[in-house]
This record gives sequence, structure tokens and C-alpha cells, in this order.
Amino acid sequence: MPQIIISPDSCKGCELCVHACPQQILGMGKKINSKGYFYAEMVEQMRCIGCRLCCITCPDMAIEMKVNGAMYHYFSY
Amino acid sequence: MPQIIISPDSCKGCELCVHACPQQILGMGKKINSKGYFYAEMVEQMRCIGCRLCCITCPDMAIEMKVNGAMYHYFSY
Amino acid sequence: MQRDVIMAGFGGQGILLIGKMLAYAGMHEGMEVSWLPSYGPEMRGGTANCTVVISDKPVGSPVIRSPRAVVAMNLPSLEKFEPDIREGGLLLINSSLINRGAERDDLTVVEIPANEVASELGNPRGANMVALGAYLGATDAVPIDSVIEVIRETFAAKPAVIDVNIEALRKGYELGAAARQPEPVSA
Amino acid sequence: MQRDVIMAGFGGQGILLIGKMLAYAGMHEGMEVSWLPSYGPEMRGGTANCTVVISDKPVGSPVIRSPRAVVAMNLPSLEKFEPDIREGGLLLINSSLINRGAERDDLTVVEIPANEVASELGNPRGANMVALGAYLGATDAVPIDSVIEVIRETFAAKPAVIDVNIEALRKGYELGAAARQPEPVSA
Amino acid sequence: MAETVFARPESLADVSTHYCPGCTHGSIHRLVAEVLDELGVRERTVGIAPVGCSVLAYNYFNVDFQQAAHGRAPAVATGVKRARPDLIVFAYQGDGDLASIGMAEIVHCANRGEKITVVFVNNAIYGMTGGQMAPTTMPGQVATTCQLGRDVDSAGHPIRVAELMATLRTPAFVARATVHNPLVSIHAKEMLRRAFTYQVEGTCFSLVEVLSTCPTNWGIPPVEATGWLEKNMLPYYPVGIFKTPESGSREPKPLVD
Amino acid sequence: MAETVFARPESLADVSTHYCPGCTHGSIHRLVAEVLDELGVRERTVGIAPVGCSVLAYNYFNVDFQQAAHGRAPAVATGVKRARPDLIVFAYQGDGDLASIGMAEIVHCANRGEKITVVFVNNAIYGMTGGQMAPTTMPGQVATTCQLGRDVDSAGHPIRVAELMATLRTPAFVARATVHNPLVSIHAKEMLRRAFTYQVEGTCFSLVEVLSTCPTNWGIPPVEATGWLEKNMLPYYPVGIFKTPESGSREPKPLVD
Amino acid sequence: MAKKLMKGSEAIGEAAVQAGCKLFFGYPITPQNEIPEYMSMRLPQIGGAFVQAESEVAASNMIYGAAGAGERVMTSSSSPGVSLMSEAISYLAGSELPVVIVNIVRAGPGLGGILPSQGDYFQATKASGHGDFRVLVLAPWSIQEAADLVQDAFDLADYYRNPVMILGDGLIGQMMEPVEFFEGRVPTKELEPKTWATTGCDGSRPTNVVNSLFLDPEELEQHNIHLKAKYDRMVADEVRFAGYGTDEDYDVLIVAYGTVARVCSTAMEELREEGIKVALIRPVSLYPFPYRAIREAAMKAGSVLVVELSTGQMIEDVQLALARSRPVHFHNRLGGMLVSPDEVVAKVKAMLGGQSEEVHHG
Amino acid sequence: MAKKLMKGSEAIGEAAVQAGCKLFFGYPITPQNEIPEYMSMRLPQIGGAFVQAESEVAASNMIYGAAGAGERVMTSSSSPGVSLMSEAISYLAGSELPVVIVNIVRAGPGLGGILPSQGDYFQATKASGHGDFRVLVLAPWSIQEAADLVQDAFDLADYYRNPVMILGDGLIGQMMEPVEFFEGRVPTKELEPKTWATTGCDGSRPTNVVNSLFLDPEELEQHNIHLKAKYDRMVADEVRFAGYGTDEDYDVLIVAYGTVARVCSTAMEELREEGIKVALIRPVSLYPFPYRAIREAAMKAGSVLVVELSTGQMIEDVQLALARSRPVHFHNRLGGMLVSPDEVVAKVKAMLGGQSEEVHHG
Ligand SMILES: Cc1ncc(C[n+]2csc(CCOP(=O)(O)OP(=O)(O)O)c2C)c(N)n1
Ligand SMILES: Cc1ncc(C[n+]2csc(CCOP(=O)(O)OP(=O)(O)O)c2C)c(N)n1
Ligand code: SF4
Ligand code: SF4
Ligand code: SF4
Ligand code: SF4
Ligand code: SF4
Ligand code: SF4
Ligand SMILES: [Mg+2]
Ligand SMILES: [Mg+2]
Repeated sequence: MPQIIISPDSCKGCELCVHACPQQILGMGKKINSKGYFYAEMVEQMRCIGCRLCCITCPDMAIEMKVNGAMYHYFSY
Repeated sequence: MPQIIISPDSCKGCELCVHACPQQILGMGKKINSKGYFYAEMVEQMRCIGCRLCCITCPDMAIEMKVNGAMYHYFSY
Repeated sequence: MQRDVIMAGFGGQGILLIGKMLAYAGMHEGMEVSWLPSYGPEMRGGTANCTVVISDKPVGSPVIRSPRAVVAMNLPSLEKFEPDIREGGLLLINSSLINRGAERDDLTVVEIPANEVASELGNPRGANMVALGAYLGATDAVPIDSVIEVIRETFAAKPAVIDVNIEALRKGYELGAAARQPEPVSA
Repeated sequence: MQRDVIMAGFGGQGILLIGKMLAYAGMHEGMEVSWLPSYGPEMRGGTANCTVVISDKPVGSPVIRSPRAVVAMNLPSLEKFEPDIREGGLLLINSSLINRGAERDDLTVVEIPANEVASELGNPRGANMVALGAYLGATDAVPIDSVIEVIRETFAAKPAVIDVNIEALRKGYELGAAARQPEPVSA
Repeated sequence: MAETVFARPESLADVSTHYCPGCTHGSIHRLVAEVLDELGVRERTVGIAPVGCSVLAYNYFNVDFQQAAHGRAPAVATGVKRARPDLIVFAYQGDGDLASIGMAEIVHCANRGEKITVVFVNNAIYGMTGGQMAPTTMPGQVATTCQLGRDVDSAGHPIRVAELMATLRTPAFVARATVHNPLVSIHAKEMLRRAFTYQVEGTCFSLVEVLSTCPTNWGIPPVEATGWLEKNMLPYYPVGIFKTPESGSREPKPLVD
Repeated sequence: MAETVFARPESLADVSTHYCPGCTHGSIHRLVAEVLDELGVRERTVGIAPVGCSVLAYNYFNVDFQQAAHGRAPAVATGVKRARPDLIVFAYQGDGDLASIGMAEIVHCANRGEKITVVFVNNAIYGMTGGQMAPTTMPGQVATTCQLGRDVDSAGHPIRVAELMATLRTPAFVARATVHNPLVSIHAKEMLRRAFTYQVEGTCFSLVEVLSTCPTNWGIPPVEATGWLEKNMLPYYPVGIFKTPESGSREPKPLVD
Repeated sequence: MAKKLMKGSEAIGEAAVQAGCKLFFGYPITPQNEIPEYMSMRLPQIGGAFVQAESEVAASNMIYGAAGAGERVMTSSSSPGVSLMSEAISYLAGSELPVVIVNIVRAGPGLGGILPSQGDYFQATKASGHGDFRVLVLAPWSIQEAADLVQDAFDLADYYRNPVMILGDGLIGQMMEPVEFFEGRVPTKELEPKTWATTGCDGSRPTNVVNSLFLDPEELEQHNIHLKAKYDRMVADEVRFAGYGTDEDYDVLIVAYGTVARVCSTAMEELREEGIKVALIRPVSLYPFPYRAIREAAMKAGSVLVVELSTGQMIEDVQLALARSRPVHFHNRLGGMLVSPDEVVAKVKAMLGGQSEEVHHG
Repeated sequence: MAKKLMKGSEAIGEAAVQAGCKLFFGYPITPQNEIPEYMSMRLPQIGGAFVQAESEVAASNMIYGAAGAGERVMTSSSSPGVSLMSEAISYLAGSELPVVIVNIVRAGPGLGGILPSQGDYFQATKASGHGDFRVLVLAPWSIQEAADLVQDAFDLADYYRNPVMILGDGLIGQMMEPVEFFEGRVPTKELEPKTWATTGCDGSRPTNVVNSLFLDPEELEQHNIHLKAKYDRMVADEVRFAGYGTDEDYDVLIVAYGTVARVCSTAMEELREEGIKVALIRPVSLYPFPYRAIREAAMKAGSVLVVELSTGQMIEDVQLALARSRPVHFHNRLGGMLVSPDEVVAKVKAMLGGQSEEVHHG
């Protein structure tokens, strides 16, 4: 089970991850972080396929991913 | 009739003209000019074909050519 | 007599513009003026600010370390500039984006919900004008008509926005003027 | 006591080399020495020259405007430096390449057909050594043995040329020494 | 047990950058850091920061750094590498830095075959100074010093750095990549890995041009900026490998002999 | 009546140069002067002299001249041409001047498409300063700063300027010629004529690289020097036209897409 | 023309245009980017040309070419960029070319910071490059003065055939103040046609050569003597300064230039309100430096205070002027920090109260 | 080692090698080409590296990289080339990197000529680049001293973490004189390991950064204060000069540096032979300048003569030192022309005979 962790304070609200996610399960929140940005949030963790495209996209290392148990490595990049 | 005029004081004695002349009619003299160089001389004006290769070669504009009457222009360069 | 004010907020809030308008109006009134922005490789998303000086004599230092007034449009600006204000000076807080009051008690504090006021007027981008109006209301640094004239000149190419901005300015002026009652601001 | 000399000639005549040898010999004798070449984007084919100073005290100016001696290996050098020589100084003329004498009459003039002498010794490139020898003969600026030692060091890698150069030097010395008779050179 | 499969590489310092939201300088930093980690060279790497938005790169990488004068990163890198050939040295440069003021330094560094790696970030603009025209600005693109759009008649055409560098005779690895979406970023990382590997193996100079966005000075939001890059820059700046140490000379032959 | 069929062109001043015997700088001067005469532009021409053996070119051409700082002739030429677009402006540069210190200036001048002409004299050495290695020095060639011969491992390979300039996208005329014998000089003149003609017509930037000898610093007599050029330089520096305003882009395509 | 509120950078650009500047070559650098940006729009409108150079090295050589071709031309930059112009500035001076160079100084050394500094005083006044030459240096303290001095600079450059530098800081570059341009402005100098320019030798004259090379040392010595005579004429004729309160009595004379002098003028007023007698003298031309004016003004004072945004540069010139005839005190801020009126007030009080130490250079 | 007759350029190169210099980056320029030429042969022999840079701009940034990596490194050039290094020298000072820079000065301005000059005095001592920094400047008058000072320069550079400049002229570059290198030379300073260098952060320490950027003005101000304190330490500890005849009585004190001082020493001897009492003081460190020594020596004299190959640069420092306490006279030659002993003799006689005019700067 992939688990996506978005650090609210690292996020600058650029929305690139939202557009990068093939599952369209990320969205922008309504809260402002300490830097003054609306930050990205996971909307439907359950549908996450662990592709890491959001992680790779984020210019600010705001997204980490963990997995519980086995998962495919779609690509080693 | 082509006529080659070498200016002794312009010549620096590099010998390039001597090697450029297809008729091999130029040579280096035994006298030193005001700059201290042995300078080039015409050896057999009669055999000159007016090709101007010596003139074109000379880096120091030491060679002029005149013609008397008609002559071929081998090339306009 | 010298008026000076630091106006500060986020990059996109139109802070530099209202500072320029104030300076323009001062100039039209025959005063000596200077307008000085913060500059450089700002950490984008950080604060932008400008210092306006209006004086009846040639402006000395255009840099004001202890301003007579501060217009704080967001929290970082408030935090940065509140400590610097001259004793007895004016602090104008945009309470729409700042949910705390002043920390000092030696200032005249005017809290205006500039963004909300602007939105209510149907001109959500006009918060800066509300703030400028409030500053004028609280200080009468220059006559409001003079600023209205500047608005007309500034937006001559987009007449549509002239009236809404004048409206925002007027509304701000009212709020600012009201807030300075009963005791007039010394600044 | 200071000796100084300007040696001058065409680029390829080995002028700088004999100047260096003289300086080296002076150093070996425990004297203070300096050697200074003309430098820069010479008009090639022009003159090359060097100034050598040998002194029992630290060398002051290494540039000598009025040298005590000049070795002129070609006409342009003679023309350039003859006027500068100190009154009563030494002018050494390479009469192989210069077909005029000195113009001044207050100098000790030594004319040596250096190229011919060298050719006669079967060492046509040794004209510079002849000239150096002649300078030594005329001045005893440094002992000739000291210069011979320098020749041995300089050409250590090409022993073949050592002897011919020593020979040229010696021949030059004789001519120079002879020329200074009967009255010794004041330089 | 939860295993972390994507996290900050060790070569990237745990700080927030000053880059604007959506600026892909950040992505490129991460890719470089990942490669340094994967090659295990962090502890013997020295980075050279340019003058440009990435001037503070020394704060963001967890490796030794030198900050260079504008355009001179390749010269500084040369100094470091010649002093300490055992170090892994990379210069990180913007398009103003490398292709404008630093043109002589990058050409000669590559031509000498300095065994360093250059990460060249082409965002078609001067970011740090507020959006002036760069040598790589696209025809018609608006910038503060060409407010009517770049006019190729007076300012010339954009310079293609990878192509230019590839024509030098000295062996090198030269590639172009882009990071405007995650899939192409994977290719970008591969190019960077190859570039650094050539250095680690002591083979040759390497340079990877990476197309990057500048939402702030392009005046469009980050997501649109990636689209603008793809639509406008990518056709003119094709990605791929332009030269490998094996590919030989890539200079054009005379048209007429 | 005797008719003079070969004499000093009007654009060449009637003085003797300081060039060494057999140095082909002199030949190149004459070719340029002849072209200026033939195009009838002498009276509106401004030349830019470099720093190098041809630093005194202002004494040898019978046209207005500016002497530029080392490597900056293209920048100076840009200044003149932008100030007075009606003038015919040419820069005369050596290989140290143009390809080493002046690399940024020549690339950007060409890339902006300045409508000037550059006469680039490649003699594979620093002549004026006494024979140091140039960017164009041949592998193995001895110079005072590479006394064991140019080592391509530490100094890289010689830079081919015509090829490099030809890869820029901005339209230009770029050619290489040589003057080591009279027949090839005729070709050189043709290249110069085309280059200046493009300028007179206001078409584009033009550059002609001309291979030249430096007998003095190569350490061989003039006649041998021409042979050395032919044998060693010509194969590496082919003559011909590398780019015309019509020939389009000459940049390499990616090896891998 | 009517007064307009203008940013310093734009006022400088517009002033140049009004003075007949046709060409601008420059490279971006904070805090003066608005100058090239303004010129990139403005010059094409008047048939001139703007070129964004590939570097400051290139820009400074482009102005050489354009000036040599006889046109009025300007470049601008900030400290690191001006360092890169050093060689070309020396060439410009050696070839006697009239150009205007604007340096909006930032804090150094190296990349430093972008905030105001006066750390380039020595570079501007004593050594803008190698060799024995000088550029005329003018330091405005307001936007109006910046505009005026830029226009004068073009006249002075042409008159002396010498580079003229405008030395400002980020405040001058970034601040807006009212500016007025006077229509029908006449040059401050009688200017001769540029018969020396390389404009094509159209048959009627010998060829012109723009050049700083003299291989013959005797010739170069003559050239150096000629240049020195020109600098001496500048020293005789072009000294500019302004005094504030110097007609009245005072105990302390403050010496400061540029925007720092404005801060000092505010301090001066505050001190005078407190009854402390202070005057201010402000060098406007930094080269030539107003040695005599400062010496004379100092004679009326008990002591002198030099205020600078540097570790002490102009103070050397002040001390040359005074030759220890009056004690000199020093106050400075560095790194982009500004001197405040309060600091100056405090310093003057400390001087009068004997708590400030005199400084010596040399 | 035994004495060897060496060309100045080679002695400078060899001295650097003896002092542990491992790297040389440079670009050819007359009259110092023999330095890079020597280094191109010599450094590979000791496992070091020589790189012919594409320009002086590149060379000066290469030494930055190498010094930042902790190695001893040198570059050399002549006036126009040194101007091109201005930006980098400022960066080197700002980043506190130890390097040795040799400037074999030639006559300017611009391309000028190649013969000896002292026209770069101001540039070297006051403004080698933008921003408020100083380089330590040493001026040898003989080849032996050049060799000695080059070796000291490396120690001083490391000790202060600051660029050190050797200022010579074509005579120093081209002349041959006997030179002796002392084996087992020990550094003149106690030197600490370069723990700040970027040598890879091998896990045992935090990363090192070589940098001159400080966006926060308070931080930059602190950095400036730190640098100034360093320069003050140089002023306190590194002043070097030599006096000749200063122990005896004299009426005239001559001040001159470099090879000009040798000419003056010859003149001094001639004058003394004629019974005219003259002494000579020769600044060896030009920054820090021997103000006090000159002041003290001048107090014993009736008047002072400054001799320079410039229109008057060091004379400003002499006047700062003297503050008009003694009349200062000036003799110079320009453009590559050399001062001769005769001229100096004549000038001193003119001074004593009242036919020479005192000069003032300021
Ligand atoms: C010598 C010098 N010139 C100019 C500058 C100003 N400057 C700083 S960054 C920069 C250009 C930045 O553009 P780029 O290299 O494309 O980097 P980006 O910010 O776009 O990443 C310039 C011109 C400087 N610092 N130094
Ligand atoms: C800034 C600067 N650096 C270096 C020099 C010294 N210099 C003069 S000419 C030259 C190189 C000449 O070589 P090249 O351009 O090939 O011309 P050539 O003499 O071979 O014709 C150099 C390095 C200089 N004058 N100015
Ligand atoms: S890992 Fe893939 S699917 Fe999961 S949130 Fe990220 S982008 Fe979407
Ligand atoms: S990509 Fe990163 S910074 Fe951008 S919105 Fe997503 S989490 Fe935030
Ligand atoms: S014209 Fe031709 S044939 Fe006649 S001399 Fe010259 S080269 Fe020889
Ligand atoms: S080519 Fe010219 S210079 Fe050379 S030898 Fe012939 S005439 Fe003389
Ligand atoms: S200005 Fe542009 S390049 Fe710089 S950080 Fe912002 S988006 Fe990135
Ligand atoms: S040194 Fe070489 S390039 Fe220079 S003039 Fe002599 S032969 Fe020609
Ligand atoms: Mg960029
Ligand atoms: Mg060459």
C-alpha cells in the first residue's frame, strides 16, 4: 500500500503534482501554510497506485512516499 | 609584354615569389636593401607569361606588373 | 511638516501602486515627495514595501527607519514594521488578512478589513485602494480629491475601473476618518 | 667600480647570449651583475640589444642611458648607441658589417672584423664570441678565464662547440687588447 | 513495516528553497542530488553555484560548494578540478550565466576537455534580475528588455547550447533534457547519471542542458508554464544526446569544397 | 603604352608593414583592400584592428580605423555599425584574439546577426606575444607554453572556428580560405568578396577564416611555412563555404531521440 | 516640460535621450535594470539603437565603437559589472572617447549584496582601470539632480573627450521623485564637431584612427602629458560641490556625498533645531574633488565629520585637503546598511562631547 | 642553493614553485610571458598543473577555484590583463581566498605600450576591483627580492586569507640577476590548516562553502567589518620598507619604489659624492603603506622628493603621511620612459637651489 505524505510547510502551492497524478487524487486545500500558500492535499489515498509521479514532479520535495508491504517498482529512475 | 617591377626596398627577402613563379624566372639577389634583406630580382623577364602569381604571392606588395599592348587576362581575381 | 509612511504587504497586493499614487498626489499639491520601493531578488512571495515621504521642504533621507505611519497589509509586514513606528505614530492593519491587533500600546491603531470591504463593493482587487483611503482618512496627508485626480490619470486608459477605485478609496477614507475619532492622530 | 656595456646587433647575431655570458662571468667573480635585454614586439629584423652591468656594489639602475662601452655589431646599432656613450668611453665596431668608423672623436674606438675573424677560424657563427673577446681585451671587465669557464658550462651539452668558441674568444681578446695599446681604455 | 520509497536524497539539504512556486530549478536540484547519492560521491563532490536564481544552490546541496562570479563557473570548476583531480566537480548554470556572459568560459572548458560536469538550466529568461532577454529567449517571447517580443532581426535567434557544444572536436558527453513533467524528468535523470558517470570514470567533459520553467518571469502560472515550455521551447530545443565521447566530430562539413 | 595590371590597391596605405618576411598577414591585408576597392566602399569603411601582430593594421589600410581591446573587435564593430548602419564595418582578428579571449564576443556578434564582416586570421599561434599556444594550435605543435607540443589530453583539440560559427541559427555567411599559395589566394579573395558583398547588401553577418603562416614563431623559413600549413593545417581546417544565409540551420541533430 | 514623478533609472534614461544619446549598450544587473529596460523601449522610438550586450565586457567595448563613430552613447551597470569594464574604460580614456557610464553601486566585495554602498569611490575616482588616467565622476543626491548631471555628463564627455561616470546607489536607481526636463536645453559647453570620429574617410580628409597604442615611449609620454593636462583642466574648471549652512557659523562640518548627504542634511536640521551648529558640504564632482572648498569650509569649523557607506575612502581625499589642520572624525555603515539621521546626530554630539576619536589615514 | 643568474620572470616562477605553488593559470601578455612559459614546463615536473586560460577573466576565476580547493596557486599578467581580473579579485577578497597575483605593469592607459610604468599604483593599492577591500601589495626592486617576496606572498596570502599582489615592471620581468633560493625555507607565518577549503565534505564535517554573497545587509556589514579588521591587522603588522642613508644626516629625502628606487639609489650616491646630503626611503609594501616611516624619515629632511613613473599616484600617500609638514617635490617620466639618475640628481639640485616647485595634491 503506497502512502503519500505531503508536507504542508514545504508545499508552495504550485499545483504541478495535482496535474501530474494519473489517478487525479491530489487536490489543493483551502488552508494557508506558514509561507502563505494554499497547499496540496491527498484526496483519495486508497486509489493511489504508487507511481511516484507526484513525488518526481514536486520541485520542492514536499511529497514523500512510503509503502507498506510489497509493491511493484514501476520504474527505477 | 608583361613587365615585372620589384621594389628592392619593399622586399623582405621571403622567397615566396621565387617559389610561386611557374616560369622559375625570379631569384634572390646578392645585395642587401635598406632593411637589411637580400631582395628578389627578375632573372629572365623575357620568359614571363604575366600570370601575376608572383604579385599575388608577395605579402609585401613589392611586385608590380605592367603590360605593353594586349595580353590575356588569365583570370580576374 | 513631513509625512512619511511605509506601506507593506504581499507582492501582488498593489502596495507599490498606492504608494506611487500617494506620492503623485503630494506632488500635485506642490509638496516635495519621494517614493522608495524595497528592491532586489526578493524571496518571491515575501513582502513588498515602499516608503513615501511628503514634505514642504526638500526631502532629506528618503529612507525612514522610524516611520510616522505604517500600512500593514499582511502579517509578515506587521511583524516587520510595527516595532519601527515612531512613538505616537499610526499603524493601519488590514484585519482581513491579519488576525491579531497591534502589540504596542503607544500607537494610534486603525484596523480595516480592507479585502472584505473591497469585496463588498464588488471590487475584490481594490483592497489596496481601501487601505490608501483609510490612510488618508486617518491622516489627511494629502487631500482625497488630489488622490482621486491621480486615480483618473492612472487609469485613464481603463475608464471602467476608475469609479470602482474611487469608491473603494472613499469607503476607506470614511473608515479611516471614523477610526481617528475621538482623538486626532498626531502623525 | 662599475663596468657597463650595451651590446647591440641584429636579432640572430647572438648578442643576448654574449651579454649573458659576460654577466655570468661577473657573477662567478663575486661581482654584482645585471643583464637587461630590449624587449617587446620588436619589429622583427630590427636591432636586439642588452645592457650588462658589473659592479663591486649592488647594481643601482640596470638601465644605462650613457654606457661606458658599446659593442655595435651592425650599422643601426652603431647609429643608435654611438651618441649615448660616456665621454672617453669605449666603442667597439664590428667592421665586417659596418663600413664606417666612429663619428665621435672623444671615444676609444676598436674596430674588429668579427665576422671575418670568425670565418677564418672556421666558425662563421662565432662573430659574437670574437666581439665579446675583443670587449674583454679592451677592458678586462672580467678575467677571460672566467668567461672561458662560462663557455664550458653553457655548451656543456655540445662539447664540439666549446673549443671553437674559446678560440674565437681568445682571438677577439688579442685583437681587443692590441687595440687598446698604447693608451689603456679609461672605461 | 512501512518502507520509504521516495524521500529527500542525502545530497540535498533539508531546507526550503527560495525558488518561486512551480519553478523547476528545484526539480533539477533534486535530480542532481539523487544522482550524486546513487553514485556514492557526495563526500567528494564540489558544486559551483552560478549567479542567477540558483546563486544560493550552496544552501540547497549537501556538498561542498563554491559560489562563482557571473558566467565563470566553468573556470572556477577548472580551478577546483585541476587542483584536486580526485574530486567530482559540477557547475550549475543558468542560460544568462552560461550562454551570454559565460560563453567563452563554457566553450573553452569543454574544449580543454575538463573532466567536470555542467548542469545547464535553460529557462529562456534571466530569472534573478527580473525577466530580461536571455540568449535562449524564444523569437517573439516578451521580456523586459524586449517588451515587444524578441526580434530576431536585431537580437538574433536563440542559441542552442547543446548543439553548439556538441560541435567541438574534443570528446565530450552533451545532452539535452527537460523536466516539465515527471516522465521526461526520468529521462533527464538518466542524462545526468550518464554525465556524472563519465566524470567518475575520468572519461571526459559532460554537459546536460535541462529545459526549465520560470513561471514568475514568463508571467504565467506553473502548470501553464510547463505547457508553454512543451509547446514553444521543446520543438526548438529537442531533447536527446548530441555527443558522446565515442561519437567523434559533429562539426558540419563545408557546403562547397 | 604600359598599363599597370597589378599595383597597390587604393585601400592599402603606401607603407611597409612591420610583419616578418613571408608572413601572410600582408597578403590578407592586400586581398581585403582589393575587395574594398572593387566594391567601391573605401570611403565609407571602418576597420577594427585587433590586438595581435595586426594591431597596427590601422597604419596599413587606407580607411578609417579603430583599434580594439584584445578579443573585443566584434563588440567594437557592433558599436560602430549600430551607430552608423550606413558604414561598412570589418573586424580583422587573429586566432588568439577571436577564438580565445574573444570567443564570447564573436559568437554573440554572429548570433545577433550584426551586419559586419570579420576577417579571421588563423595562424595556429600567438604571433605577437612570441609564440604561445593558441586555441587553433595543432596537436603536437610546439609552442612556448606547450614546449613538448600541444597535448590534446590537457589542452584539448584545436577549435575549428568556421565550423563553430556555422552552427549558429542566425543567417550568416561563413567560409574558410587560405593564402599559402597564389592559386588558393584567388579563392580567398572570392570568399572575402562574397563576405563584404553580403554586408554591402545588408544581408547578414559574414566571417572568413583565412589560414595564415607565422614563419617566425613556427621557427621555419617562409617557404617551408607554406608547406607546413598545407600539410598540417589544411587537412584539419578544410577550406570552403560552411554557411550561407540561405543554407539554413547547420546544427547537429541529436544522436538519440 | 511639467514635473513628472519618475523612477531614478528611468529619469537617467530619459535624461540621456534628451541629451542626444542615440545608443545604449548594457547588460542587466540589479539595482539598475530599469535603465536598460527603459532604453530598450525608448531608443527605437527616436531612431536610436539598444543592444543587450552579452556581458559588461562587451557592452563597454560597444560604447567604444559607437563613441568612436561620433555618436552619443551610454552604458550603465552596478559594481561587479563596472569592474568588468575596467579594461575598456582605460581604453576609452586612452583613445579619448566621450561616453557616459552609470554605476549604481551595490555593496561588495565580490557578489556582495544589492543594497546601497559607496565602496566604489576609489575605483571611480582613482583607478577605473589600469594606467594613468581619470574619469570625471559626478554623484547626484536626488533624481532631479541625476537627470541634470546625466545631461551635463554628455556635454562634459564631448568637451573633454573623456569618459564621464555617474556614481549613484540603489536609492538613486530605485527611488521615484518629481523630475523636470527643460525644453530647449543648451549644452553647458561649446562643443566642436567630432572631426576625429571614424565616419568613413569620404575622400575629403585623411583617415581617422581611434587608438590608444603608442609603441614609441616618447610618443606615449607625450600622450600621457596631453592627458594629464586635460585632467588638470578638469581640476581647474569642473569642481562641483554644494554647501548647506556653510554661510553661517558652525562648529562641525559634515562631508558626505550622494544619498548619504541627504541623510546628513536631515541630521543637520535636527541638530540645528537643538541649537548645535553644523554645516554640510557635499562634493558633487568626486573627480575632480573639491579639495579647496572643503579646506576653506573646514577652516570655519572646529572639527570635521566624514560620513560614508564604506570603510573609509573619500575620507582620504578629505584628509589630503585638510592636511591635519582640523581633526577628522568618521561615521560609516557597510554592507548595504544605511546611515540614519539619528546616527549622525549622535555622532556629532559625541564629537562635541569628546567621546569620538579622531581618525588618521596615513 | 647556489646563486644562479635568472631572468626575473623565471625567478618569480621558480620562487612560487619553491613556496609550494602547485597551480598556475594565466594568459600571455608582454612583458611577463616568460612566467607562464616557465610554469608550463616546471609545474608538470612537480605534479602540479599549468593551464593556459582563454583570458585573464578566466584565469582569475580559475585561481579562485583552485585556492578554494585549498591549493597554493598563482597567476600573472600585465596591466590590461589585470584590469580584466578586477571582478575576480574582488570575489577573491570577498571570499577570503589566498592567491598570489603578479602584475608586471606596462605603460597605459588602454593598450598603451609595453615598457615600464608605475601607472597601476592606485589600482593595486586602492581599488583592484569594486567594493571595499584591499589586497596586500609588494613591490620588489631586484630579482632576488622578487623571488623572496613571491615566497613571502604565499605565506601572507594564506595567513590573511587574502590575495597578495606582486607589483613589478618590465625590468623586473625581463632583467637577469643572480638569485639564491634557500633550502628548507620556513614560512614566515604560522599557518593553520585550510579547514575551510572545499575538498569534499567527507562525512566528518559540515559542508564548506566559498562565497562572497550576503543578501542580508546586516550579515554583509559584519563581513565587511571582519574584512576591515583584517586589513587593519595588515596595516599594523605587514608594513615593509627600506631606508638608505636614513641613519645619517640629510637635507632631501627621496621616496620611490620598485626599480625606480634603484635609479634613485644611483642618483643618491652621485649626489653624496658631490657632498649633497640625500637619503632614500623605499616602500616595499605599497599596501599597507609605510606612512609612519616616511613621516619620521621626512622629519629629518628639509624637503621630500617623490619619484614615480606616473602622473602622481604614490605621492598622494606620501602627502597623506606628511600632511604638509614638509614641502613635497615630484619628478616623473611617463609612457615607458625611464627616470635616469641624472634627472634625479638635477632635480635634487634644483630643489636645493630653489628652482623646483613644491606640489600639492588636494
Ligand atoms: C558581472 C555581473 N553581471 C550581471 C549580474 C546580474 N545578474 C545576476 S543573475 C543574472 C542572470 C541570471 O539569468 P540566468 O543565468 O538565466 O539564471 P536564472 O536566474 O534564469 O536561473 C544577471 C545578469 C551580476 N551579478 N554580475
Ligand atoms: C587583455 C590582454 N591580454 C593579453 C594581451 C597580450 N596579447 C597581445 S596579442 C596576443 C595574442 C595574439 O595572437 P593572435 O590573436 O593569434 O594574433 P597573431 O599575433 O597571431 O596575429 C596577446 C595574448 C593583451 N594585449 N591584452
Ligand atoms: S504516487 Fe502516483 S497515483 Fe499516487 S498520488 Fe502520487 S501521482 Fe498519484
Ligand atoms: S508539486 Fe509540491 S509544491 Fe507544488 S503543489 Fe504539489 S506538493 Fe505543493
Ligand atoms: S608574372 Fe608569373 S611568370 Fe611572370 S614573374 Fe610573375 S609569377 Fe613569374
Ligand atoms: S615575395 Fe615579395 S617580399 Fe618575398 S622575396 Fe618576393 S618580392 Fe621579396
Ligand atoms: S524567477 Fe523564475 S527561475 Fe527564478 S526562482 Fe522564480 S520561477 Fe524560478
Ligand atoms: S610573428 Fe608571426 S604572425 Fe607576427 S608578423 Fe611575424 S610571422 Fe607574422
Ligand atoms: Mg535563465
Ligand atoms: Mg595567431
